Amino acid sequence: MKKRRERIDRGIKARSEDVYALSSWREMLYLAGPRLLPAAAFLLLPLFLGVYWQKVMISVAVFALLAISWNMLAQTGMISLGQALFFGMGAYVSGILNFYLGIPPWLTIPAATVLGGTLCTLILMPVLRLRGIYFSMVTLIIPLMLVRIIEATKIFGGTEGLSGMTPLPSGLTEVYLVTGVFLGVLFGLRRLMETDYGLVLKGIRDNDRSVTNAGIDIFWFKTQALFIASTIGAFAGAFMTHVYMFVGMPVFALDYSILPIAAAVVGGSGTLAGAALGAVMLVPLSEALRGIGGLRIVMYGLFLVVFIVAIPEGLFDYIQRKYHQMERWVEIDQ
Amino acid sequence: MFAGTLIFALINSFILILLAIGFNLTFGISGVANFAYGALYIMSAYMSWTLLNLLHLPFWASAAISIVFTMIAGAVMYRFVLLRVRGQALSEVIATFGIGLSILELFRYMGLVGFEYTLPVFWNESFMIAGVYVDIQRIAVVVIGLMLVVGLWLFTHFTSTGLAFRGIAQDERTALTFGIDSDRMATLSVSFGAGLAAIAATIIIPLGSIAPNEGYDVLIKALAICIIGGLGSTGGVIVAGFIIGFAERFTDTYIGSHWTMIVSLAAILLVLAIKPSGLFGHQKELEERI
Amino acid sequence: MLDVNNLMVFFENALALNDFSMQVREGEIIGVIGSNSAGKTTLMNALSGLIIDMRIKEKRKGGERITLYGSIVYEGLDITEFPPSARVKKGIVLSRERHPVFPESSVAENLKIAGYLRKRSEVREVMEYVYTLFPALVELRRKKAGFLSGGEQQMLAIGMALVVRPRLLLLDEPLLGLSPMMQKALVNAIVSLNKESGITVVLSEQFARPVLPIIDRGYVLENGMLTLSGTGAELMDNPEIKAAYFGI
Amino acid sequence: RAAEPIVIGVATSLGSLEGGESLKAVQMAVDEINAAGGVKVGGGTRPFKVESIDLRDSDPGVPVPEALLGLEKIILEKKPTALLVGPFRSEALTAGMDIIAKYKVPLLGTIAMSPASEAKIKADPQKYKYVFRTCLNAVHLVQFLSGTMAAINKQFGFNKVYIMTQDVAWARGTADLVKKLYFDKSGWEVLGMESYPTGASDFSSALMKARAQGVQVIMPVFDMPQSGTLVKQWNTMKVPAIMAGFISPLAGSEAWKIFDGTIGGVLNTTFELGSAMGASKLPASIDFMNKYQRKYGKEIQAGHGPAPSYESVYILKEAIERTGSLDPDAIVAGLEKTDRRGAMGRIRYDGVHQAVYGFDPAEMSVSLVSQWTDSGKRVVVFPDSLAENTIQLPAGLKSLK
Amino acid sequence: MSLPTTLQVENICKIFGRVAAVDHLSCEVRRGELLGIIGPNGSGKTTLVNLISGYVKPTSGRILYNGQDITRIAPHKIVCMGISRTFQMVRPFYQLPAYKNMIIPLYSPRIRQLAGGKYGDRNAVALDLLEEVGFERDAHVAYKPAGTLPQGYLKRLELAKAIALSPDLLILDELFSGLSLAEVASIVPVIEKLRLAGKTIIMIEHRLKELFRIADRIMVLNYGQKIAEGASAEVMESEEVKKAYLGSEE
Ligand SMILES: Nc1ncnc2c1ncn2[C@@H]1O[C@H](COP(=O)(O)OP(=O)(O)OP(=O)(O)O)[C@@H](O)[C@H]1O
Ligand SMILES: Nc1ncnc2c1ncn2[C@@H]1O[C@H](COP(=O)(O)OP(=O)(O)OP(=O)(O)O)[C@@H](O)[C@H]1O
Ligand SMILES: [Mg+2]
Ligand SMILES: [Mg+2]
Repeated sequence: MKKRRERIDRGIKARSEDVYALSSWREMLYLAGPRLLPAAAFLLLPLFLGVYWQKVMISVAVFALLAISWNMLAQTGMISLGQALFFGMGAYVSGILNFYLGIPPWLTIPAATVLGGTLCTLILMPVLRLRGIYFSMVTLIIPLMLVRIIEATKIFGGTEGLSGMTPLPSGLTEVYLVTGVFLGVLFGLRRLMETDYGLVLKGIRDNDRSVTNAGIDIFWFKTQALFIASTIGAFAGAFMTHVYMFVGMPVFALDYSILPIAAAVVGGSGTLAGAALGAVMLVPLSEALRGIGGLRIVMYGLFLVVFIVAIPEGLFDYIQRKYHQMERWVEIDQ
Repeated sequence: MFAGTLIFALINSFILILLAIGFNLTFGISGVANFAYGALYIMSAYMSWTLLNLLHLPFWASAAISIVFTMIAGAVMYRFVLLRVRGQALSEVIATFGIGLSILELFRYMGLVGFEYTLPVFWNESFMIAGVYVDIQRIAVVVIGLMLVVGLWLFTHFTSTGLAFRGIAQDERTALTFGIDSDRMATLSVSFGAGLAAIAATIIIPLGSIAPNEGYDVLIKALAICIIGGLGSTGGVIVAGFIIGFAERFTDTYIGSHWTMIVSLAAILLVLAIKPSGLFGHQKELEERI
Repeated sequence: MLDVNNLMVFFENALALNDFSMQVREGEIIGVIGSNSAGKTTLMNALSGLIIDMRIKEKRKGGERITLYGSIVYEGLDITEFPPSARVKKGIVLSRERHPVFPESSVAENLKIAGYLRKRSEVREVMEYVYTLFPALVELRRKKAGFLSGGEQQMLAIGMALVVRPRLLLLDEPLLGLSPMMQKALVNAIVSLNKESGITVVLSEQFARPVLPIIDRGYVLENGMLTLSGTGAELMDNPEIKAAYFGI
Repeated sequence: RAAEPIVIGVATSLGSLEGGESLKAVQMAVDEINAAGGVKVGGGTRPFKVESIDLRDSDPGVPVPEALLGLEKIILEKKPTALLVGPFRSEALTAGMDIIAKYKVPLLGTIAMSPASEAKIKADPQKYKYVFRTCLNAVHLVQFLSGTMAAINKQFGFNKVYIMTQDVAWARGTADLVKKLYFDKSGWEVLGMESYPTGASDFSSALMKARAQGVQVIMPVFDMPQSGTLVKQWNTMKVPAIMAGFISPLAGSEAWKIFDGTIGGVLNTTFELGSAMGASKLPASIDFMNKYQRKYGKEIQAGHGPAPSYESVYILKEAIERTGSLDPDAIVAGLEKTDRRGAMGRIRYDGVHQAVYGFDPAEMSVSLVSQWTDSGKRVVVFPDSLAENTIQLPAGLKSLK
Repeated sequence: MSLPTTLQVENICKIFGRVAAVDHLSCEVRRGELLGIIGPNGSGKTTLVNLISGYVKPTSGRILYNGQDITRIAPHKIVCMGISRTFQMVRPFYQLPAYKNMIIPLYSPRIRQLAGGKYGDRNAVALDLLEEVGFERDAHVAYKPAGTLPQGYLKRLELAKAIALSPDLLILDELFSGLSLAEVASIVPVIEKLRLAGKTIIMIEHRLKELFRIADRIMVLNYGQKIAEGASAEVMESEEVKKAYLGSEE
């Protein structure tokens, strides 16, 4: 008698038929646990953390936002290598509004979010027809180019940047504002991607010709996805401007492009939650490594490799699979 | 002035071509993402430097050893890292990028950043050509660059290994059905690419110095050239190298040095706007063909 | 020449091929016939070793698990776990379904890539043969394969398999998308390859009408199970087969 | 029971030459002070203790918030009494000033030298009073460069200059000021001004242009390692001009070997006496360099940073002892009263907390300009108070006098 | 000949490089008709379909749909005007389950317009349509990712997607290839039903027997040109067709 390991989905019923799903506490916990627990952790943690680790949490949330925004684009078939564009655009817009016009943060942040997102969308719209790595390349180049333009024309403070922006009222405001937005965006976008609208976006990644063949204008849908993603990135940038009271060329740095992708890959590039999880892992890791001094980035790079090689499918996917499936040995009759 | 700019533009183009050629072999032609490319370039240079200055080996010997070593490093990297995430393009990119990051930052940590880390020129002599002095090293860049490009073209079009490289990039599963061992081929391609990076480093580094930052630059330049040439095309690398090389030098002379990057980046955007799959590429049309 | 014993293939929990056994003797033309999702492609992949590669790739991605039981014995050697490249070296060559070609290479280059294991002179020889077999390809030599029409790609895909000079040629739905004239030409070519070059052929088809007359023996698959086997003539006489696959 | 140490935070780019050697210089001063008993405060003595963090900001790819997070980390976790050395890049310093102001930790900066930080202190002295700069700043550098150019003009009659700078605020600012305050007023012809993005590595265009216009002097202002390439190219392209300015890789004693002895005749600035080079006429600077070499077995190579970093520790000690308190405002008050004679000459701060530089070490801190001889030595040629020789005309050039 | 013309192709030409894939071709399709197009491999059949559906822009000539010139209209707009097609090389959404594949056409502006805002449960409609083309409802096939489905199912999925758009003109490119006889037999009723509903259909096929059984009219292409047109029997008589397409005997 030969045996074979079989995988079985746990609680199919609980997940597919929502009305009956909530019939028992156990099932409810099974469903809500993985969602509520991290959310609760995010909301409670700042109260227990020191000022410095609160800052780290801010970084986590910012990179998580960038990673989510990257992932949302990736799910639409646009692999961006230039999240820095979104981040930087938001940062500069809010910086300019605050520095030159003295507009307070609670206005500049929303304004920069929308305006920054719109600008990014307008900049990238002409290249939406590019595919795959060619699109990636353009997104990689545009932020680099903006840096050089600022450098050459010396606008908005040139290489020095602008500093002395109005800070947000307090450390806790900062943390709660950004984690709130992060959780909202994460769960909101997850919901969105589950709708039929989200399905169309996923369809574009899979096979854009077939989407066209379904009578849908892929250009318009891609533009929308781009707008959503760049708005999220722009918010992160606008927010950071006020946290560090500074905006300058480095907001277009490669770090803001690469780290979100690394987060998404480590966490699981197929899902928004995976991208967020990646940021939650990588940013504190990078901070914890500060302790070892100069070798920090070296270790960071190695950790990245180890994560990816050890769990190629991504951490979130792996956990999700283990959570929802069980395995058992079955006999096969011949 | 014009003639001088022309000469330096030519040299600059060949520097770019040399930088890109190895990356083009691994990524463009065989479709294996090796984003540690810049790091391997810098690593081979440090290796030569160490052999030369600490073990006092002759220049040629240390260059040869480091080229071979870099090739081995590439192969090892494939076996132990890339192989495990093969087929997932992004994981490949990030994993190799992580390796590159580690290597480059390790060098920085070791303090290998000064201008003292450089390689000797082959022959310290300059010639007057068209009113400017040009050194032999720069002429060597052009000659060797040209030779390597032609060699690469012949290799990928006429040798079975080269053809197999092209096969695994386009459809790995189909390649398998013809007895092409895709893992072996990919290992070779990473290794050859690394070797070309090392050769480029041996020739180009003497013009400047070995700086970890350069590693990131090399990667981006190589990627850009490979893409605007059109993935998979060797000829594309030459033309792309020329476009950027000339754009840079002519902007530098006639517009201003801090516009060089802007103009060359704009040139890339322009090329992609007109030819969405690069100069010699057909990806877009092929993908959209029904 | 080839012995397939109790082959079972699971895609995760789904059974794609159930307890399938088959014998192929040197010099035969074998037909594997079955309708949709019968498991023909799965069988072909198992024979050519592609399934081994798929198993590794799925595992890396954390996707579904592919499990393989039973054995495949080729000339006395158990090749069940051999990777595809090792099998090609032994002469087992598959032309996959749905005309897989290298889209960015020209037609001639496609053929050259396919000739990876062969000497250049041999490749050139077979290429000539392919061009006479499919004259339509001659004009298209320099065209990128991705731009060819469906049928042209199918011709190219078969030509590529021939370039490898197989001893055991596996053809997965070779007639797909070919015009009646080309279908006839191909069927004749298979016969002549078999007779003259002694190539053993296993081909799978759902649309059995053109191939039934030329096969020595046939296996009928249904939902992964072997339902019937026999010589070509026997199958043609079987009323059920006639109705389902021959269409009178 | 040992007294609780006073923590000094060194936050800078430890991977850069300037940052690394500055940290070592700080450590050296701390060791000296501790060996001598420590700092007298509150009736007892307490030792110094150095905590360091790598801001990585010398690497142009590192975003400023990343560097600032490091700055915040050391402030919040190590609770330093004062910060030394400070950010490398100007924009990291200017942005970091807001954090310094927020946490009220005195900073004695010794690397970043942009005029922007002074402007900021000037605009809001109460808020930004915690920031001091012990190293040279752009304005003072202008004096030294102008002086050198004047000497060249006087000796050889040269008056055609080509200016090449790194595209960073301090370097550009310096070049602009030299042009405005000296070249334009003294009848020089500025043939061209090029600024190169950090990381640029091909300077052929400018050199070609300079040569075509009959250049006599090339004035470079660069602090990136790649600027060594400029020297190499200047060499291979045989540009017939004297090179005088600041190129960081030329500062140290090892440059001769690095450039294979091809830099004879080049004039280079050492930003602070004692960093990379001392002057025999100010023995304190030579002492400092020798102590460093004895301790670390290697000569200082960075022309900017180590000496003021070393001095800053003593300045801090004196400030604490002056007021007897570790309160930041008290320390600031103490620092403002600084008047110290050390390796770089006499150190005093001006109204915007910038150490005052001048030509006379008895009165002010000094920089120096030295010339590489054809035998691989560096000879001080400027300012006159320290000069060991006059400027020599490099081989192949003809004086117009 | 009283039926109005749905589609009119006027002297259309498409040149790739130096070769004309479609060469001065004119034809028309009348409402409710089933036109079969046959021809040797590479004779330009698919290219003609691409021209009609707007994926390829012609070198010269024009195409009228219900009297309107659609030559330069974007493909997705053409779909919304009621022309839908299948692809010869199937193009499903590989990562989505089969039934989710159907949601995307159901989401199109055309369907939303036709439904007038209330389109109920798309999933249910999707499953119904899949069942219609032969996906057994309970066999879980419809819930599997399309990437794991065998060719036969993908072909049927392709058809279902096209039907989901409730087109007026349906173009099927080699739908039957890769399907067994039994499967073809199970699909034919679907096509018949569409015809009864008054849809116009163009079919490209190499499976002549099956095609002739349902087609009203056959057009034969060779080298991008029309070499014969008419009822099936009539067309098969033509010497030219025999030579170019059918081969020697039969
Ligand atoms: N990668 C895969 N993952 C999951 N199931 C698979 C996979 N490949 C094949 N199957 C399943 O195996 C069964 C047999 O598929 P196979 O492709 O062998 O059929 P086939 O006979 O070739 O059909 P067709 O004639 O339509 O191509 C099908 O039920 C299919 O769903
Ligand atoms: N995008 C393209 N670029 C270049 N050539 C093309 C392109 N599309 C089609 N062709 C060429 O045009 C010719 C007609 O192709 P088409 O696909 O229309 O043939 P077909 O009649 O559908 O053939 P089949 O029956 O094999 O599917 C072929 O020779 C093909 O190579
Ligand atoms: Mg099949
Ligand atoms: Mg076709």
